[in-house]
Amino acid sequence: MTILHVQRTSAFDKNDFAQCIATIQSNDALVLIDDGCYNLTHSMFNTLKNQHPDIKIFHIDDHAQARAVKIENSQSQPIAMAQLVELTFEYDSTITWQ
Amino acid sequence: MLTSSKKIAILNASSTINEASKEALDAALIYGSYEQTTSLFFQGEGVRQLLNNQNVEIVSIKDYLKTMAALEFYDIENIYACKASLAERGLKEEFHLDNVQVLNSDDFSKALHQHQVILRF
Amino acid sequence: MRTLSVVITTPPSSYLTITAIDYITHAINAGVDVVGVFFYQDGVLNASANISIPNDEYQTHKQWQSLNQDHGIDLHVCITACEKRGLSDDLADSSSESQSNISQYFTVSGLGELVELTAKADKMVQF
Amino acid sequence: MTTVLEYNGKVIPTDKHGYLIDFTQWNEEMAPLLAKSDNMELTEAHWEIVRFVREFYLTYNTSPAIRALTKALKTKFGEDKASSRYLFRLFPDGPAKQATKYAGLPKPARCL
Repeated sequence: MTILHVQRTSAFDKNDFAQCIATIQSNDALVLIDDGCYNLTHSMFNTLKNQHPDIKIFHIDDHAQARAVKIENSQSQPIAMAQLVELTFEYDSTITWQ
Repeated sequence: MLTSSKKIAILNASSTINEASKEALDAALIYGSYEQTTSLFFQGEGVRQLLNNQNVEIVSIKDYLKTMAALEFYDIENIYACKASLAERGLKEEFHLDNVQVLNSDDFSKALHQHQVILRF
Repeated sequence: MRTLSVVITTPPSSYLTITAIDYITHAINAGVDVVGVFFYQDGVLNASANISIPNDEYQTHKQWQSLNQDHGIDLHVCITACEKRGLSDDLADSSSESQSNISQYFTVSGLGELVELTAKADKMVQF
Repeated sequence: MTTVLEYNGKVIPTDKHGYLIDFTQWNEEMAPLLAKSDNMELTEAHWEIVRFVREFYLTYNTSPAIRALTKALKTKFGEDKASSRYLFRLFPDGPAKQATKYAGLPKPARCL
């Protein structure tokens, strides 16, 4: 089964992202929301990319913009909240890392 | 009785000295008492909840760790601990429960992936 | 029809709660049947009848009210978690004038309701 | 319903629902007094459950929810006494609520 990982905290502040990365499988997807957007600039983000090169990664565009987090679209796909709702139904379950 | 074939996972990420860990256990017990298939996962700081020789009553916290031994009456048989989380913290696999399954990260993740509903506290 | 239930563990003062409300609103707009929201841990503080937020800030409590009144979303609070945090529907013996300090837009429930919502919905998402 | 428990000329503190505040103050002589406030008389069948619930609490620091209670009873007393119908016949207001009260235990969380 597949899991949608909803990452809400920053790895600069908390340990949740490390656990998320340890748990994530290649068929899962990661969505960075709230302070989770800061992880796009954390070294662990590269660790994740190296471990799972083809994994789907999204971030809520508004949440990143609110925090002045600039990301290459090749790193993570910007989405709106409506798409997070759709993603919820595309995966078997959800883990909220907060 | 509810008819649901969903498997529920309660992912515990809080240390013992944290009320979230008691409320996570309460949630697990209620799923169990409604006869929902429920598993407990301990990861990160959560693994501390399993360690023996703790005495939270010294700091006036109700010893809810004792309650974990009653999980069998709630048909909660699968209790998993993340090996890497234990190692990272320099902790030995010495638990106050005897049916804890210690899994490496990949197996821990695979076990978690068997569940349709995952709540993390 | 797709069905969804939501678990809220963040208090009304947290910006994380704004995101949760935003998500639920988008789910409703997408035609998802939100079968219920369950408030647990510090999330139950959202059910206080006495929340007042300065007018120039996000009105978390009014948004919950709107989700209940305008969209018929059931908002369930765990009463045990409430009572530990000073919220009760049984204040008969206290000096309080009202019987309850839980907002009328919330339903007093127990963890059993969490189990029901888990069973009823296709998906359960935690915030 | 009275919420005052008098025992040996002393008042034992109880909460507004009649449950003992401090479970360590309880002894077996208090159980019939606690039951009397609910107009209940304890038979040997009641006692079995009251003692069992007390023992469960002392071991696990929690009172068993009804389904856990029936499962635990099954191991000790067999199938007959391990049905919720049997327990509700003994304790019409709810076995978890009543048996814990007479056993001197805290009122179970409302949501459990």
